Amino acid sequence: MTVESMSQTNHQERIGVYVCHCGTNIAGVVDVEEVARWAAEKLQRRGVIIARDYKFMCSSLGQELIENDIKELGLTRVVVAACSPHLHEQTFRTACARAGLNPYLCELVSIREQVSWVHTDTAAATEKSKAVVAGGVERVLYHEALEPLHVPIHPATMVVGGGIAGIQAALEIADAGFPVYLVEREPSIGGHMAQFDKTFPTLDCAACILTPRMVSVGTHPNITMLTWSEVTDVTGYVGNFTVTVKKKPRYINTDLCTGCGICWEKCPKKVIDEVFEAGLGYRKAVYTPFPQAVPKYPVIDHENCTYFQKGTCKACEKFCPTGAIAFEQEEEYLTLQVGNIILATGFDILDARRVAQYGYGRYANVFTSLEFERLSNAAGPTSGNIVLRDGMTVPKTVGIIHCVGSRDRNYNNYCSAICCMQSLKFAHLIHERTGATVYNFYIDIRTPAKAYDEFYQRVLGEGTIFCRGRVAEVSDVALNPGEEGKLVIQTEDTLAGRQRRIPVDMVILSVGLEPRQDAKEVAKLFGISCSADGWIIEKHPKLDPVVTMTEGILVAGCAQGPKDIPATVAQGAAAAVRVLARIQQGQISLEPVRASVNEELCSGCRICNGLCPFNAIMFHEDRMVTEINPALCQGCGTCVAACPTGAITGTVFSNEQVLAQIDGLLMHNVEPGPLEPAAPA
Amino acid sequence: MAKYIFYPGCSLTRNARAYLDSLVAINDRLGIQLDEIDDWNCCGATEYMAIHTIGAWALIGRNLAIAEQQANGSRTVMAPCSACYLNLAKTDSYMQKDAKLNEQVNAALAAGNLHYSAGSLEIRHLLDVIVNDVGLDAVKAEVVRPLSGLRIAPYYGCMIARPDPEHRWDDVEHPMALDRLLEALGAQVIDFPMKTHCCGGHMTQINTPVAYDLIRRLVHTASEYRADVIAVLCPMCQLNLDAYQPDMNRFFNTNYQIPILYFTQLMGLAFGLEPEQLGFGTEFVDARPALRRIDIEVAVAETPAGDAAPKRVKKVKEGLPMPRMPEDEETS
Amino acid sequence: MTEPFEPVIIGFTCNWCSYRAADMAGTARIKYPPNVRLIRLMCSGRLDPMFVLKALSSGADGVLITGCHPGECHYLVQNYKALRRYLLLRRVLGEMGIEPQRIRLVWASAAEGVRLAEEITRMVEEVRALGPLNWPGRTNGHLEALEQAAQQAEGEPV
Amino acid sequence: MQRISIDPITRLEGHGKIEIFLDDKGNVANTYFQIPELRGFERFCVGRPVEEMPLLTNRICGVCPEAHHMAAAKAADAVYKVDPPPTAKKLRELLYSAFYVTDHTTHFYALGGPDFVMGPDAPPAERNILGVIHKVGLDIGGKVIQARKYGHAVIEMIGGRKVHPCTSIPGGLTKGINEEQRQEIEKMGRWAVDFALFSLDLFNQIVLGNKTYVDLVLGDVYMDRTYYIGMVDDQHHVNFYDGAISVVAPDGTEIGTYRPHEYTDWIAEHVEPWTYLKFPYLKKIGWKGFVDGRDSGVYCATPLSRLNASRGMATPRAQEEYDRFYDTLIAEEGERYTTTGMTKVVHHRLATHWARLVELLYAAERWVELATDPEITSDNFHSVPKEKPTEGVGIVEAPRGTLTHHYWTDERGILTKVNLIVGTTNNYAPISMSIKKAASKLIHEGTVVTEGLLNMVEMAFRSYDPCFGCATHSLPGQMPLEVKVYSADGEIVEVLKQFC
Amino acid sequence: MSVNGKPKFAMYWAAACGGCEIAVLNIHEKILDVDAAFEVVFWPVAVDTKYKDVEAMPDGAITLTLFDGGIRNHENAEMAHLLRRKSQIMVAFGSCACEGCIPGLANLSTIESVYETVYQSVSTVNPTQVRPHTTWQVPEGELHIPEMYPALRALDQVVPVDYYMPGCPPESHQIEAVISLVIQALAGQATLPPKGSLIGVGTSTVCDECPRTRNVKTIAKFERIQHLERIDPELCLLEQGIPCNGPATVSGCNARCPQAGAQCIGCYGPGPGVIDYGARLISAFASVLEGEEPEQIERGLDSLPDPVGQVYRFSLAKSLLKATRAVPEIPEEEPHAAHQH
Repeated sequence: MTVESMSQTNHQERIGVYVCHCGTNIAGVVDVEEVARWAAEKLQRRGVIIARDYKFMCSSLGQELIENDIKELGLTRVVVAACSPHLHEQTFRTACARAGLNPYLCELVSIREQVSWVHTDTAAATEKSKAVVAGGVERVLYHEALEPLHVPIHPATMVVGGGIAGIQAALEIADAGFPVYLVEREPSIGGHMAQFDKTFPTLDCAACILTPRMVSVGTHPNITMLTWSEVTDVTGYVGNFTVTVKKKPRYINTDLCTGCGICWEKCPKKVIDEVFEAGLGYRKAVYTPFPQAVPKYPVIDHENCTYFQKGTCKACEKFCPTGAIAFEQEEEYLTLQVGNIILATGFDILDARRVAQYGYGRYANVFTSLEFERLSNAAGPTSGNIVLRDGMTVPKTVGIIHCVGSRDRNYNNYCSAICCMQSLKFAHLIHERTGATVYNFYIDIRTPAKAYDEFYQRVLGEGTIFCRGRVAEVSDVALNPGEEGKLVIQTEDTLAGRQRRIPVDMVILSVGLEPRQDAKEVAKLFGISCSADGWIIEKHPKLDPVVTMTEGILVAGCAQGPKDIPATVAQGAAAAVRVLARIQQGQISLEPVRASVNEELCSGCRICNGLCPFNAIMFHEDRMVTEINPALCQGCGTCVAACPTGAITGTVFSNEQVLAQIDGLLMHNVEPGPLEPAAPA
Repeated sequence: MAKYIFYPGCSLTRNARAYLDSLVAINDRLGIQLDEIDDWNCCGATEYMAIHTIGAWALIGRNLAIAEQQANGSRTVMAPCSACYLNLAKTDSYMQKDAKLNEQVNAALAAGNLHYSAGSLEIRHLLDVIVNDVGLDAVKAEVVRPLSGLRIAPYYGCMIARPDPEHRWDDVEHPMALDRLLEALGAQVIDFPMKTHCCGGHMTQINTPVAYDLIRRLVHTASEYRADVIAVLCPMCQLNLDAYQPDMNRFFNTNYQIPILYFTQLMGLAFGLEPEQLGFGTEFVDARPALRRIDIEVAVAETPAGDAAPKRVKKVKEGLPMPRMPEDEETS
Repeated sequence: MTEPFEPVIIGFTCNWCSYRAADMAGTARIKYPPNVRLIRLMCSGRLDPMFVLKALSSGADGVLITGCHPGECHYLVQNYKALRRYLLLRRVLGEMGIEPQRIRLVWASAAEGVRLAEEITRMVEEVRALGPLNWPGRTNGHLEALEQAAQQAEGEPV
Repeated sequence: MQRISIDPITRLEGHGKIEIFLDDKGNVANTYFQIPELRGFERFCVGRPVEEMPLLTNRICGVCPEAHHMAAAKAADAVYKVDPPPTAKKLRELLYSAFYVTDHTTHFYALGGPDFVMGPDAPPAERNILGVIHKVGLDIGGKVIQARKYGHAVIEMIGGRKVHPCTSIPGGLTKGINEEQRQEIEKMGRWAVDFALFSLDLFNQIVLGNKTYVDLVLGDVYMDRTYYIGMVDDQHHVNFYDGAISVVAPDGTEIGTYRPHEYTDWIAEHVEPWTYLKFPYLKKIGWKGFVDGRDSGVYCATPLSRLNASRGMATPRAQEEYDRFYDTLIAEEGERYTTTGMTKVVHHRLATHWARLVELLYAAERWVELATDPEITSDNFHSVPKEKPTEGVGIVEAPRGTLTHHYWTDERGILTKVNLIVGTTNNYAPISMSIKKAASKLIHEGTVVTEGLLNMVEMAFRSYDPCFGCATHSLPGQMPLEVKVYSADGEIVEVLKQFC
Repeated sequence: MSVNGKPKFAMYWAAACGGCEIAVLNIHEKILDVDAAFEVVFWPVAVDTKYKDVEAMPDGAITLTLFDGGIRNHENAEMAHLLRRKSQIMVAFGSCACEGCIPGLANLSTIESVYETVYQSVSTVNPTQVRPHTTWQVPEGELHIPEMYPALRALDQVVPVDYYMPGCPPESHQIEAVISLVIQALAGQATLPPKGSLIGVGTSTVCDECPRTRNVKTIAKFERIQHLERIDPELCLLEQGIPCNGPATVSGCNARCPQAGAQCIGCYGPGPGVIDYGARLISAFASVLEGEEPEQIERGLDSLPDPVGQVYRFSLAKSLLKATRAVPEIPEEEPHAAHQH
């Protein structure tokens, strides 16, 4: 149904209003015909020359309605009252563009999410819809014809973090034929996955599936590996970032080094390997973290190297067949140009010592999950023998405590996602290799993904004992002879409804995943934001999980939140595809939501200078005025609101637009008098 | 001289005399000035709360109200008894959080022309004051007779570190404040796993066997760790572990002889004061053997390393390394 | 017989969190009173105190300001600026006799549709209880003034 | 009953208006002088920080903002119990003296002067500054403008701005002056002294040299025997910026002096329902209505009052003029006069013009004194307040009368109460009386009201140089008048009006 | 244009302090140019004209009217309407006419409370609570005084205004400039700015003219000027913690107060196109104030002693809210729309 305005408007703009039924989604609650009729009549004075309602405005027929009106009635502005702009703003803008109207002269106001879906009373909902439309009409009058900003995309990409997420992303992009810089702060890529023994639920050997990927990274012509390196500075914006990378000195000449390993055999200095062996094993002062490390070159650990500390030794140098030892090496800084950056910086595990009541660090035989991964790993310190800390005794009973530091307001509220499956995996391995009795102390068992619950059933079948309840404490206090020399797990069994004391030889704490302890600094460095927990915030939790708010900075893997390997790999690939799409376009168009300074009005008071986290605001000492770099500006508008002279204005959300919308929402633009009777359909 | 509003609590005037005497003996050395709340009354201990809550709150509130009046300048109320401390702290914090309770308590206080504005005072335990205000360095500086060789089990009991409304303690599950303090006195502090377990509280009055078992656990574990004494900071704990130790022995026919001393008594000793000034001799389980031990030790230079309790299991050669603890990291 | 007073509340939302929270409330069909009318800004940092004054002086009975939780701003830290402006504005408005309940700041993340709906409901009730603001000398049609101001800025003849 | 309404440019403007009621015989039954507006500074200054008062109360009056600036600054000092360094006080007084020169100059030449220079019966259109210039010659116009210019130059140098100075804060000033500025100020000051002497000569020639004027001055039309108050220094010499307030009875005996904080013991204010302005009077004597004499608390605070309330001037040449003033006028009047004694007062309102010129000279001399003071360029121009702010009173002599600011603050220095008794208000009652007197003298049964009447009435109160900007905290400078003469049947016979 | 060819000039004050008149006198000898270029038909402080003469003039007979003072009562309003009718160019002259000025702060309280304060003050002896009455019967007859409006308004809230010349008072050099511009324009040697413009002002705000050095600003708390040991004569006052309104106040005064070490109190009002002066300052101050925790921010704000007075010192009457809620109503006369010819 259409309502042609009775009289010709006297306003210079010619506005079309389009009210969507969205089937019954809107029309079920809002009297959309009434809204259209009302708009046509009551908003004439403001330039509305036509108002239509239609079943589905977003359908191609609906869009054609608008396009035809633009062409035939010469509309200069369009207001669509339908669903959330986050869903269809682009649709209607494009429709306008097709009809030759600048897309930014179209305003989409939401009467579905914000009216029909949240209100029940038709009268009230219809009234509100009118107000919302009135607001849109008033606002659209102040819209400007804008052009999106086009930014060229540099074909190179930087991937930060050489774990499985980073590896996946790097390979996808490199295979597509574009250059990648892969930055890893440890001596080798591989990340946490390289430390694991088996992977749930399939139990395939982590190394066996990971190392091939690592090797192809190492040998890929399009990938420049920057291991033992860290990003120190990022400037620029999507399309052309300039990144500074610090290469820490390996003290090894990688051109000469063959990775033969003689240096670390000969090195006299043995140190606890806090990183790769999770503190459970030893390494030398010159080392590669693990045999399959990529690259193969070792590094000399400056803090522990006898030569660096005492000035004598140089055993490695003496024995190195190729003379590759280079004590004189110093750190270098590389400056790289890239178009996009993928952050795959991974996670840390929760420091089990924080959960003091479980005695980690006080009782020898309390282990963390990561320690156990090394313990059970054939390449680990015990060659895969599951033994107590004395290095020989095989445990007869093992208690695995779930959710250590997770789902607990004293530590982290969130679920770390992998602990259940990891604990089940441990239970299986212990049972398989030692035949020990295994207790699992859990709150809930969470096995959501493919083949996970089957694995749970399998472990149940193996006779692992499951005790539901929070463990109170682990202690070595024996209250009866049966407990002598054991670790006693004091817990509540919520199924049996009683307290239990369970003596075991070994306790494994399935500790939660945490953001990297330097996550906040990293976020600052790359100009992105973290949630209160410290995980990187994605653009949309569902629809845009691998893109951050900052154009050109993407995220993959656990840096974005706890997840298992399949999900991590999927994200790595997804991020890569996003980047590739960009690169292939050669340029991207950005929403022209930008602030700009009228230098005539600017007093140089410098109130705004400290406000921009993207450094888009610069001050010209010579002219004593402030300027905003449109490419760096993200359009938040904080400086617009701050400017005491009104010299800073922002497109798309200008003062005039907002003030006008307020007037509209408060029905200040409405023609007085009663509504004309409805024209025949 | 830092001034503290002092709430002694009933026990210190009776069974915990030793606690009071030893505190009075050392407070000058610590630069603590005690300004006792005039006409303070019982904190209600642990029972009253179960009988009549508002009454209990008001009872405690009265002490706070008076304290607030005489605060002039200092705003810290210090209680040496864990139960008193917890009651006072709980009241203050609940009154802050719960407007209704605040109203009711003050309504009650109004009867006596009193009023307490919640949050105006800061309620702290003696240990907290010594460790965090006086500071361990200051304590160290006062030590003239290190307790070298005396093996002490630091026992906190259940009421001091939890629920910890104001977050005063390093770790509510496994506090270390007393450990560090005793270390500062030169003693050998064992890593006491039962440090926050229950002493039996009023079970001694209600169900003795249960109480005995709880006491036994503590004493037994301490002796397992070859502790010479258990250091306590709560009259209730002291009473249960000390006065009931013989009965407990009789009950289980064991023969534990572990003296239960207030940490202030031990500080006094380390500060070179005479045992008599510190209320020694009032304890049921004789502390003299232990005292004699350090007197002897004074002559001998160091206790043989072998005596050291297995705070860690010894690292077996080519065994697996232990994770490093925060305190190690501080020292390293 | 007069019908019960229904307040009109203008709500300012952040494009990245609270506006999406509103969307989510819709998608989840969570009901709240129709008295609030939302305006979308890019960020709570864009909120110019003038907008609030404008709304109140033009007939709104209350103003709801929403943004991302502290530390979660999509522009990193701009919601802190919004917070500061809000706190100062609230003092000024207080001195001008406006009850604090009429100006409310709510942090709501994109996921907190339910929370946003609750906050809106609570605010509507509070303001309804307070009654109409009826700002003295409020005008019913500021449009001329706006156009005048705009043109004055451009320096065009009026 | 016939009614004559003297109303500034008709009712429509809301400026002071005078209602004269005649009885059936056509004699004056009563007169009412109404102030029809009020801005309420006392109310809305509450809640403001005390350091802003010198800036806010400025805006009470654009004719004498400097007076309010100073009174407020002194009250703020008192609130903090802080004593500004000597340099600060001297700079403030220097600014204030320069201000006096401009203000008295303006009044004498632009407002009061024309009556004499042009003659009372000259057509109103000529009785203004331009008229004076045309008659005495551009040269004098130039001098007048020069005097104002110099005065404002000093005000701007010390006060930061020409009108509404901004540099006084509790404890002193925000800035000082440098040697260069000092020299300039001194130069201008010396010029001002010459100008003051010149003005006195002019007065001698035109007024004292002219019998009709002298008679006019000494005639009893313009005489009210009221109390007088004025600020004096510890030598009992006239001082504008600081000192105690001396109160002198109609017979010349001083009934006491009070310090600023004691003002409420001495001054009270009376409220009438037909005007917005209050009527201050001497509390100790009491409010007896619009009557003069020893038993009526009505007092007067003008240049004349200040001379009457003092025992002399603090500068040599001004002192000479002071003596000459009393020699001439008292001798004429034949009252007992001793240079030491206290009983020497002049009640002739028109003599205020002369008194004003004596003050002009004093102000100019003081200007030079201070400009040559060694301390004046010191940069110790502020002492930081240490005390908790509480309550304080500040008093200065505004050209139009004693100006009192009284503030109460909370411990943050936010005003909780404000009381102001401003220059012209002091003279509200005496002005009303002078008007009634003049009217009754000049209106008898059957008298046709002529412009003469209006002019006389007008001259009566113009001598007070009333500033209703101050009085109502609402209306500016001078008061244009219009007399409407109604015949018995209420028809307007003629309308006579003129501006000051 | 008047018959004798000379353009006609008028100046008039409503509720004002007279400072504007003094400021015009302070252009000193330039005043003679006015005399020369214009026929001064109406200017109470200087020359003699009768109200009825003005009333008798044909509409638009006066070429240029400078109107200073706010609208406090019916009589102010009447005069504004009369002069609007008679004038071709009506200039809101000075802060009072432009935005209400300090007296506008009266809009923070009711007339009743003003009476209460004034007529029961410590020095007032008024046991019977006497208050002024608009009509009062005296033995001889009836007396009238005008009733006050509940709130003070700026000129353009009563009649349309062609130009705004802000300042309390406008600086003399600006007055000179404007007058000579008008003189030239009338001689066809210059063109007047667009109607509705601010005149006699700079293009930006006070900081633009302020010689003090400025850096990127953050301030932990505001300072009370009297408590500063020393006011740095070189550095931006706001950066020293002094709440200076310069950033939001339109330029044109040569930043006199900041140059004299005193904060700008904002007498020139907002810049062109700014709808609410206070909002600009709230935003600006809050933007440079440190703090992310509400408690910390509140502490910072506690150091700003008088928020409403600080941001609306001169412009309350012209602000969006215009007055405190206590004020019952603000009479609406003509809309704000600028004057049509």
